[in-house]
Amino acid sequence: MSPILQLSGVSQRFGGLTALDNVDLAVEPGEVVGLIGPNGAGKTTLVNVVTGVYRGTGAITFDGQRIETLKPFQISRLGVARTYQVVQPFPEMTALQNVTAPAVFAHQGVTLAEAREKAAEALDFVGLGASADMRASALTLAGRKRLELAKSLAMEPKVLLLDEVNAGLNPAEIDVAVDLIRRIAARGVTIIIIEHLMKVVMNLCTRIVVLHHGAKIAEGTPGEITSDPRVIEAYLGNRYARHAAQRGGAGRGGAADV
Amino acid sequence: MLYAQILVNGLVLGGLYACIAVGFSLVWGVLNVINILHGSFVVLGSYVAYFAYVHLGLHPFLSVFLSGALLFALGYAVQAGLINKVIRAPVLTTLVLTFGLELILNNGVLLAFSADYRTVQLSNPMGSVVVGGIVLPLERVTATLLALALTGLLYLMLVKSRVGRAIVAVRMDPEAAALMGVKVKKIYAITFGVGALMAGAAGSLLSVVFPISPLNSTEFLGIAFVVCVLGGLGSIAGAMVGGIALGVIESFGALFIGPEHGLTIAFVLLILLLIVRPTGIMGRRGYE
Amino acid sequence: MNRVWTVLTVIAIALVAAMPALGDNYLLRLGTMGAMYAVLALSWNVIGGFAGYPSFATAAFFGLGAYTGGILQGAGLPMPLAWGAACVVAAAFAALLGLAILHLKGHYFAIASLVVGEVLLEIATSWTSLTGGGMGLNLPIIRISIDAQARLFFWSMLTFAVLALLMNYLVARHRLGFGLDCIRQNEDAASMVGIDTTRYKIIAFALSALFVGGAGALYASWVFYIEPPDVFATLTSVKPIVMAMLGGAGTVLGPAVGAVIFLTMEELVWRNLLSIHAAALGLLIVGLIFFLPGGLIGLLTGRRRRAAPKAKGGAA
Amino acid sequence: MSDPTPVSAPGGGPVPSAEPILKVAGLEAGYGDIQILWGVDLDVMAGEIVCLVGSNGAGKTTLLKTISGLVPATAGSVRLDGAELAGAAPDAVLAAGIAHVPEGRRLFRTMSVRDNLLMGAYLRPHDADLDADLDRVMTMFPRLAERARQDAGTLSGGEQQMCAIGRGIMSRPKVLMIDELSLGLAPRAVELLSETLVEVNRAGTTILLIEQDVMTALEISDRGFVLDRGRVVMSGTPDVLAEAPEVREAYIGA
Amino acid sequence: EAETIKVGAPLPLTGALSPEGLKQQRGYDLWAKTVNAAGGIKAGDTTYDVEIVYVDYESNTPRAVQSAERLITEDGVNFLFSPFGSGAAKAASSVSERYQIPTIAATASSEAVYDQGYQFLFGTFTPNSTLTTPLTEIVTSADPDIKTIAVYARNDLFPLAIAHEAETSAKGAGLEVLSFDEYAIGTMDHASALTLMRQRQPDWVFVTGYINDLILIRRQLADLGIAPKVLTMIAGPAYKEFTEATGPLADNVSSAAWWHPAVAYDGEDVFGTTADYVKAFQDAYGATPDYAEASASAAGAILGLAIEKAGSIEPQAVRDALAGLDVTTFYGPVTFGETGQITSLEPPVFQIQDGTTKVVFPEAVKQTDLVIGGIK
Ligand SMILES: Nc1ncnc2c1ncn2[C@@H]1O[C@H](COP(=O)(O)OP(=O)(O)OP(=O)(O)O)[C@@H](O)[C@H]1O
Ligand SMILES: Nc1ncnc2c1ncn2[C@@H]1O[C@H](COP(=O)(O)OP(=O)(O)OP(=O)(O)O)[C@@H](O)[C@H]1O
Ligand SMILES: [Mg+2]
Ligand SMILES: [Mg+2]
Repeated sequence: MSPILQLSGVSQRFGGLTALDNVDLAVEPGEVVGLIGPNGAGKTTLVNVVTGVYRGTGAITFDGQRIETLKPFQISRLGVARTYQVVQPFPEMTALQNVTAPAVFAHQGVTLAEAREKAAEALDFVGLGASADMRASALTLAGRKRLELAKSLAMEPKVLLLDEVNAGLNPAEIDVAVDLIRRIAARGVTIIIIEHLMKVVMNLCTRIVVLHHGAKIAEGTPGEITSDPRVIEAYLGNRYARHAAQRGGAGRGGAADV
Repeated sequence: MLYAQILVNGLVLGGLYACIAVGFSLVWGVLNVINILHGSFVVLGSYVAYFAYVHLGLHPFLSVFLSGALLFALGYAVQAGLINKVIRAPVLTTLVLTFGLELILNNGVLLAFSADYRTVQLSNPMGSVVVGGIVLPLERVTATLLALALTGLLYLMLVKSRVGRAIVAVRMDPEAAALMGVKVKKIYAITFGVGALMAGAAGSLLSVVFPISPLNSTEFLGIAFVVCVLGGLGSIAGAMVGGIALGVIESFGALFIGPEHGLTIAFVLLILLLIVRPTGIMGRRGYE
Repeated sequence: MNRVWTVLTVIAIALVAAMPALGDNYLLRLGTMGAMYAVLALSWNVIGGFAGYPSFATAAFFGLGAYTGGILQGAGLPMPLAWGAACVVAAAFAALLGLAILHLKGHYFAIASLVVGEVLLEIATSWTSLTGGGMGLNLPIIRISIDAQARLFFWSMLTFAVLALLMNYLVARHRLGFGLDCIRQNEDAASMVGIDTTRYKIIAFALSALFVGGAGALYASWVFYIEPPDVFATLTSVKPIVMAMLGGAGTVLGPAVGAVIFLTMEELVWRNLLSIHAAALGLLIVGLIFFLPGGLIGLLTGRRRRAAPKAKGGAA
Repeated sequence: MSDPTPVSAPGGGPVPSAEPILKVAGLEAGYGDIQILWGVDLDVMAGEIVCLVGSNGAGKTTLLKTISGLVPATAGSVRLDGAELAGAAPDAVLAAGIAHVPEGRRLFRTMSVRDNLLMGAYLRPHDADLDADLDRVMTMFPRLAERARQDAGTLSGGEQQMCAIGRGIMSRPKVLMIDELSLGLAPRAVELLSETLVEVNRAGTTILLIEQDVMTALEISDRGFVLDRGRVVMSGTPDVLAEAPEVREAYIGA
Repeated sequence: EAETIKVGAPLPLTGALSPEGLKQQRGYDLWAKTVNAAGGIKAGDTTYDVEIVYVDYESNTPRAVQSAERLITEDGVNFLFSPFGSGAAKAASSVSERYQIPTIAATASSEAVYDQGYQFLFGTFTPNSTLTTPLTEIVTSADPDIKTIAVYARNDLFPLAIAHEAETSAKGAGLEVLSFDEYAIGTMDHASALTLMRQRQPDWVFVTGYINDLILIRRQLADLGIAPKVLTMIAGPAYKEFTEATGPLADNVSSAAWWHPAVAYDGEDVFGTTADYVKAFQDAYGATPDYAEASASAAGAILGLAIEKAGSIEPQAVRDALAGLDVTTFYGPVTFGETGQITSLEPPVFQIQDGTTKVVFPEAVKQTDLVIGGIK
């Protein structure tokens, strides 16, 4: 099977800083790929380059089509959706209206009424059904992250890029969220997930890519990644490694599982 | 030689422009208030200088302090008493508010001083000197140097002093600044006061150059607008660069295309600049 | 709420329809003026109220329309065609201009749009062969009775106002309006949910110019004589914003209501106070900002009320 | 609602004194018509590290904001060393000795790291102490010393968090409140940060923190409070809380 | 029992033109006061008091047009004084023409205002060329060495028109026009344009603009050390503010205007002689009237004469009386040409000498000769 999303030699510079350094990445349809790395490694930048917010160098192919020169709205209409690490709601709209927007604009020929229905569904799906009429600015941080997720779902994407969508949840809430994402993946959506919560990454991802200083330093299964000394040194830290070792592998592990 | 003279003309004019604009830029950048009153503040500064000269014999270069102080008080009061009440409203609301206030203030100034042009007729003007074939009109040059010095002082104040840091902090994140112990509304009022102070000081300096009338306020406001955008909003350095750029562009525009188009050239360049560099010459730093 | 609106609208329509019968020509002139203000405010609302782009280009469109209409009429084009042409020219100009400056955000857009008017003013002043320059431009005088003229211009301007209102209504009801709403609140996110923000903004900008251009041309025919500083006056850009804010920016009826309020206030203070009317108008505006922060429409509909409280914490 | 579970004896760490330094009683607050806090009672002893856990939307952030005066209290009291602070403005609360490191760090992005730290000391006169404190923070977070001249906005997430906490310390608070200690931080960065925090506490600052990663939180805390729908529903030592089935189920999960 | 005539006067009391508006108001007020004190205007068997209804049109031409219509339809004025300047007067004349209200323009000189074929519009300013032609003659005859001229004009209806006339007159007199530059309204700096002018070294510098422009330009000329043999400025030096603001720099600046207090006419109108008028004005306002103020008063005086002649206040009768008027006023002899513009006036040329203005033309009222040189 050919990859649904492929980056080859993608770089992005800000002034003197190289935020992405010649990154290659191929994601197969239906995969759930984890993207981790220290703060400032370039993860969010990668999402921004893929979705057309930044115009980097290198080639990006989606579903057989080159997309690196397209505009964000064009890319999103092709079926690439993302959530923002720094949440980007339409602050004065209700949660429902917020989700209606992608539902109506991501596809041609959807009426507002149909979109509203789809939006309500998406809100229910992420567990925000009860807050549908709240203004987005009044939601808690975690609530706004759910909202981001609902918005991206309403676009019925083929590829979903989740940037720290679970940050701010406690471990119990994470369990629910992990289940939710699994259900999204089960619908056949390809997912790239960025998260510092190992519990999420380890539980969901079949493959993990590690970025450091904008470059890919490791790639592999959760087990391979947690035992990679470079990854431990740069990202996980010794305490995590210790805990992981104690538990005998990282298949289900997480920093929280002391 | 001609070009050198034109350049000097532009620099001299640009310094005055910078001084007119810097307070406006500060208020816009920090408070996100487009202060339509600014032009009238400059005019008031000129009137202070005029009366100080006529009645107290105070040279306008000295009455800078007086007009600065009086305008600071006025600005502080306007912000603390009125604008602070709606400071959280969208920028268009405060725009409409200052528009309304400007109608009142300008009408008041018109009634108080009438529209007749007044001038500070110095008893011993400095005249001009010729340096290497270039004419330097001394009053203008001095006014420009003082304007630049004042702007520099303001910059130092913002960068070095505690209040200055507070102003910058409030601009970036008022809530976080409040958590640092900053009295945000007071800082707003001080900032607006400082903006008015700079306008008043500019007014004093300009009184040796331009005839004084309430009718000038729109001209000054327009200049402040353009300079801000040329240089980038909310930054002192930006206002300085923008002012000088405008002065020089206008001077050379007048030379190459004709005096009636000097300002048009500046405007067209402004639009072009905005298109290629939307955040002004000095960029976004300091403004978010 | 709907009933209130229906009643108000019926009353308004009745009053407007009765104007030519009730009033003299001066009242009709005021009515024409009010309709013109409504066109300006409603048009601004599309770009400024819905999309949140603080446009100061109204004067540019108005002046452009006035000169287009004036020149074409001078060249012998019948009046209504000249008005129509002015609409098209203004909208096309706005679309082109939009391509250049709509990527600017907030304040920067505001200035750029303001400066456009200044540039057009300069061009109109210098291009003497076409515009008559600083000497102004005379329009052909219409040889019909004073009363007939007053009625003609009143009904024509009112038609433009109704069209502008209709435009607002349609925009608000359709995806365009929703998309503009998204753009206003968060443009990056709007782009990310699939909105072609550039196209939407350009459409909105062109719409905001369409009837302003027409109103400018109609105005030129109405006053017979135009000169650059009058039709490109900066105040023409500022007043519609004030009106829209007074009535309620971003609502459909608000700007129209605001235009009427503004005209009434302006006329009242102007009529009764000789040398302090500007200050009195200023006082009224300041008062309205403090006592009606959401505009008049906001007051009537409670649009600014906070979202309904969430059922929470009551489980004790 | 039931009273909080009685506090059991503190287990290890610096010994807290008997009188609470921060006493919150019956605190109510909200946004506009929406009430969020419904009578919060909470004590923090001098020298303690106390953590506040609770589900998303429980009102933790609102509680800290109410204590620091960003959100006005509608009822109840906040006492620091016996002095009433409810209703005071943020600057007065800080002057009294409570510093708040807000959710999302809220650094002054285009100010240098050093100036950000100096902003923390805004209410203090510029004296020799100030330089000493600056040194102290820089030693505590050597990374900040390296980056002293850099704009805070260009720091990485972890460095920003250090800077925010350093800024809180610079005000020499009696009580330091930190919202979402580890949000968005890489595991290794969390590890370094919690070590530093314990040091700060040893040096005499009482700490009240919100942390979603309950196990990390309990690991460094002397005591914990559980907030649910605007009320404190449980409190106790880390051991007690970690073992409580309600806590396991609601906040730690499988 | 006196009846009242209402005369509408839209004035720019606020906005850019407000200094001019206030001047005109003084002129009109003085006329109304004088007429009423003298017992009013007698038309046939009725005597009328005069009431002037002012409206501020905010220096905005459309507002001026609106004001005219309001004054006619709402306030029911019998006659109208035009708004300030040629542009607004022209725009408002379309209204008064439609309503057939006799209208006198006190400050409109452009011929374009009057050649619209209107019947009800009259003006007290002669065409602009009547200012520049005698000026050119005097200058060239006073010093035949004056060969070149530079014109610098405000790009605005009146100043530009005057400048064009100056250019035409100069060319007619065989002068070389070195440059004809315009500056934009609201220009705050003339240094570059003047620097260029300095390079060209003109013998005669001819500048037009409003008083604030002229003060600024006069100072910048001095700053840059530009001292032509002749410096003419229109229309600032006629106002005392100009002399006050420029002090010694005002000396030897020449100018022309439609009227000057030094002229001497024995008028049939309510003011009597020119000297009487000047005195009445000084008593009322403590200042010497300038041409704008005098023209406003003259507009009233002329209207009064026409009404008396018509013997009624019926618009058509008064209009006809105006058209056929042939009288002398304190302002000068008054007859209107075909278009309604005054034709009988010979505008004076004057020069500031030692701080006071001296008339140098026409011969009849000449006080001294034009001084060449002496520009600082
Ligand atoms: N617009 C920008 N201008 C300049 N530098 C930028 C910009 N955006 C990101 N950077 C820098 O690029 C680097 C990578 O940033 P990015 O946001 O991709 O990191 P990240 O891996 O997502 O980190 P985190 O885990 O903290 O979210 C950082 O050093 C950041 O400061
Ligand atoms: N500005 C606001 N206006 C209205 N409601 C708000 C506002 N801010 C927060 N809320 C509501 O207050 C409640 C408590 O929010 P708060 O931020 O205190 O929760 P939290 O416990 O900190 O949650 P989290 O763990 O997600 O940060 C939530 O229901 C939220 O929707
Ligand atoms: Mg990131
Ligand atoms: Mg929170």
